[in-house]
Amino acid sequence: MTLPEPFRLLAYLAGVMAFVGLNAAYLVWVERKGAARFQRRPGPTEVGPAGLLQPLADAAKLLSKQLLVPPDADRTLFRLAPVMVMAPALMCLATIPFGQALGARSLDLGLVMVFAFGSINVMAIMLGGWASRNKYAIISAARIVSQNVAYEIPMMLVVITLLMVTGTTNLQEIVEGQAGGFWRWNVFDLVANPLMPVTFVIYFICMLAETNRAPFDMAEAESELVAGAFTEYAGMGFGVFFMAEYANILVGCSLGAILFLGGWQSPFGVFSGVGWFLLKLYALVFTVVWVRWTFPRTQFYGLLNLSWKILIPVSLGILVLTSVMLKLF
Amino acid sequence: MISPSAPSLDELTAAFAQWLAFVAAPATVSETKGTAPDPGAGVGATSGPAAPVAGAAGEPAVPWCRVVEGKAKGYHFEAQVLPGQVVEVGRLLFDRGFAIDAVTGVDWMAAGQMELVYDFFHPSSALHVVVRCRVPREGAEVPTLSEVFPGANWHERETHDFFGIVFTGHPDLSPFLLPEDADYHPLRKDFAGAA
Amino acid sequence: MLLEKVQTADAAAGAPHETFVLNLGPQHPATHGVLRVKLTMDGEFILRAEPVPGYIHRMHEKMGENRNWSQFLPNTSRIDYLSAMTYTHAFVLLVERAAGLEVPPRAEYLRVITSELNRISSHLVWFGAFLLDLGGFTPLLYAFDDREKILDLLESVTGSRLTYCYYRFGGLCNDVDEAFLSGTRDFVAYMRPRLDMYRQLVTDNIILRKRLEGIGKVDGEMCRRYGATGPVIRGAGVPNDVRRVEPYSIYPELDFRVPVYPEGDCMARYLVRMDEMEQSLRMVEQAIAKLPEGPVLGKVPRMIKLPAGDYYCAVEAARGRFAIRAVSDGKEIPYRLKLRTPSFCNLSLFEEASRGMMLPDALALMGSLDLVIPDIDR
Amino acid sequence: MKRVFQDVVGGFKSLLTGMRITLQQFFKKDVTVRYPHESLKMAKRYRGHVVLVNDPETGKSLCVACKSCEKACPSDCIVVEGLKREGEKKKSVTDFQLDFTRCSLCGSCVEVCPSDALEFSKDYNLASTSKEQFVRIDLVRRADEGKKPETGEGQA
Repeated sequence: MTLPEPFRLLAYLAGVMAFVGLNAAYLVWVERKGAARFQRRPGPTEVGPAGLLQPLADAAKLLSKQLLVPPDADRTLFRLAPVMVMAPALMCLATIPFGQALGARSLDLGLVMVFAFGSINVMAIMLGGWASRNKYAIISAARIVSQNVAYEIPMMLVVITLLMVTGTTNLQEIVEGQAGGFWRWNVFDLVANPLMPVTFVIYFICMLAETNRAPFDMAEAESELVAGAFTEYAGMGFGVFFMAEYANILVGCSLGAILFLGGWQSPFGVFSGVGWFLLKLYALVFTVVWVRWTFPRTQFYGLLNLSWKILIPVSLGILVLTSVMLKLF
Repeated sequence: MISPSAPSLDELTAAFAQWLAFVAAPATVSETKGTAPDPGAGVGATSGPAAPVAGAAGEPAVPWCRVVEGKAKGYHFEAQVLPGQVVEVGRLLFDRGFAIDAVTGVDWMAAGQMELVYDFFHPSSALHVVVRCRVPREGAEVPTLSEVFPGANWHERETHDFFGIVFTGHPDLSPFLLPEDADYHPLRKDFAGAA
Repeated sequence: MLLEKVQTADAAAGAPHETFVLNLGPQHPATHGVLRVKLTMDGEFILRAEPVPGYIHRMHEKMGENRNWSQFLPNTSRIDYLSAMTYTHAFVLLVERAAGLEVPPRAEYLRVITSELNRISSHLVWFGAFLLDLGGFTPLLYAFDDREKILDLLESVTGSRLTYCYYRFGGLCNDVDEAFLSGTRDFVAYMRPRLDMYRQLVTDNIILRKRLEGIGKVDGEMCRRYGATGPVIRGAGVPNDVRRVEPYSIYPELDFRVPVYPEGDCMARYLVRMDEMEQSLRMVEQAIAKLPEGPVLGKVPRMIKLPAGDYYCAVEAARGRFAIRAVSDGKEIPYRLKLRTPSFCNLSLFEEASRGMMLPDALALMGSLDLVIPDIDR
Repeated sequence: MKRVFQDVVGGFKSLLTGMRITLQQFFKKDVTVRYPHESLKMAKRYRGHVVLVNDPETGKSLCVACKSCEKACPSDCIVVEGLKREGEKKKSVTDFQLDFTRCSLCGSCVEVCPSDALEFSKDYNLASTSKEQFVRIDLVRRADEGKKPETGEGQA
């Protein structure tokens, strides 16, 4: 089945948007249920069976609320920020291959594009915080910028390490390179780099930091900054930020699954398909939720120290090690 | 730095006696007679009557101190000083490792006096010292202890709130527990609440 | 100090220097109640923190001057609602000592059992809330699960879950039954592995350690100047515990350790409280094993009158030294009641201790002081 | 350098331990009670608001209007009126008003009652949209209407 190119793209875009919307809504449910289970509570139960309609009820509530703009805020930027935080996540997902032939666009520079758009997310949160003219929001905006500067670097170093192994930035090809059983996945590619599992852990930590997830949720530290950059947002303005958080987790976890866990490849070499990709994706998402409900928040300079003093040297070392290994073998 | 180890009651009594002798030196001896609970000397170890209650005071107070016997009281040593000597006594106790426990007032309306009660405890012993001082009820003024014990700052603000006693030299006597525009002092005995 | 480094670097770079005022509270997630802290900040550094309490001031002291001695009893559990038992204990102790009332031994043992259970429940709330300040949500729910078991036990005896008002002058208002004693024994057995679980989940956690170690230093000298007591002073290396230095009730007969950590940082205060829960369990265990039979209420006159004079009585509440100073003029209502509450004094050192700290660290410091706002405001 | 390495490895291990513990909890049973659907038994000694008790034989109130409770109440929320009827030895209560908006549920009144005419109800979810309903609760009428104090399941 081949549609003419423009229609194909439109169809995929609609698909991606639906996927993101549905996922963002239901990841909220997953998070709530997950948190509840970790804390031995039932979680949402009242709206629909097992509280499955809770995201809809939440959306209805948020939509029915007035969109307030603080009188001193920069109105344009204040309104623009929620849009800017959501759009890049959608863009990134357009290049993610879900299956062998299931992706909106297979770009040769797919990986580069994902990171290019991924950084806009931070800009948007910073703008939202800055435009609010709220002291808590401004502190939060300042925090998120320095946090992201610190974590982009080890993330990029890790990704470069990976690129040296795969030799391509096309996500489709990266996955295809990992075909034939779990020992072929990049995370277990100990020949190219004996520290590959560590690389994956560094990627995961950076991903948590980039998406502002606990224990690195400095921007939204609710016990310190009330709601951080989102303090002044009401109704769906807040709702969009909230959904974008999950959309970004989705992007981060998809990328993790593709780069390290072999994307749609089955662990046994046979029956590969989109199901495996989703399984890996949601396993990573579950881990993100699990981490959030287990740990306290890091201190801000502890976070920067972790990045500058540990993650960057380690990932640099891994980079060097990989290049040596690749040259030798 | 760990606080100085606790003085014994005897050492404390001796320190106070020395201080009292120093303070009382300029005053005429005859005036001291009769007003201190243990006549003759400022210091004694009596388990005698409780501290003067309403109506008992009236004459110019003269500093005295004594060891308190009996478990009922809950403190072991008490001293009555003049308002101007509060800071000195505070420093004397500070040097011996005491910690500030509380500062509060008692309104002896019938006697037309306000009593200030300073509680000190020792962090590493059971020793508890009470220092009292009486001032006229109207226009009550006492120097602040907050330069010796910074913790007295809040207690004094609270006491100012509740009794209207002015602590001279205090950095900030604005209402603390009461609303910021409060101009009443609820623990004065003539205060009738809104209810 | 970090702040000085930053300021020197700013000055060297000729950067414009600005400070701003941040109102933390009166409604803020980290103040656990209605406390306002006026912060003067330089970036994320605190130059000056000025707590503004009083939002829930109820004037308990004036109430005390308007009702007789026994009518003030219910008030005592409402000052610090998390450690109601110990506060009531201070008040009944004061009156019993002053009026020379006899307390039957069984009542004394039950007082210690309930007080120590109450202390554990109070520390559990602190534990949960403190972790919440640090951004860890889940331990709060675990702690509340355990606390619920204590509240059930205490409710079965006192009829109330928070404002117990269980002690009376000369004893207790009613005796406990076998179900309470066996329930308490079960709880002690249940709680020990839970404390071990908290150690693994929270205390050993590297993130927590990095956040608390070396943060919010308070030394014994500072505690003394401000009159800070309880876990704050014990976390600064001074073994000050009223149960040990001025023993009351049957505490001298029990074998317990006063946990002391010399570091004076948030971690030390944290560890003191965690150890205290263990010690309280031990005390409960011993007191139940030794619990004598007999009445729980001694002979008490119908209307209590204290001889004229002033009385002072301190106990070790969950937050530190709680003391009542009562002045009696011989009538049936107190002439003056002064409540010396531990949170009040513990918070007063915040201004000095938080100078130059970063905001999240200052909140960790505030959490480690374990404030109960009604206890400050009274 | 070695210390940093130990810190990182030990720290990572502590994180994994934490995650193991929360995962163990993940598979355990809930501990919450789903309140509107199910509710807890009230403890036997639960202190609700007070109610007057009628003598089960005569059906008359046990209260002798001695006003002990009125005097003992720290919050002044009880008003009792009584009357000595012809041919009766004791006074009997005619009016017993409880101002529940002021009551602090301390239980002093029950404790002080010489004729055991007061007891705690097991009501815990009293709610209303107006305050008036609780300002004057007429306990005599309540007792006479045979409205037994809602005993809750816990009362054995």
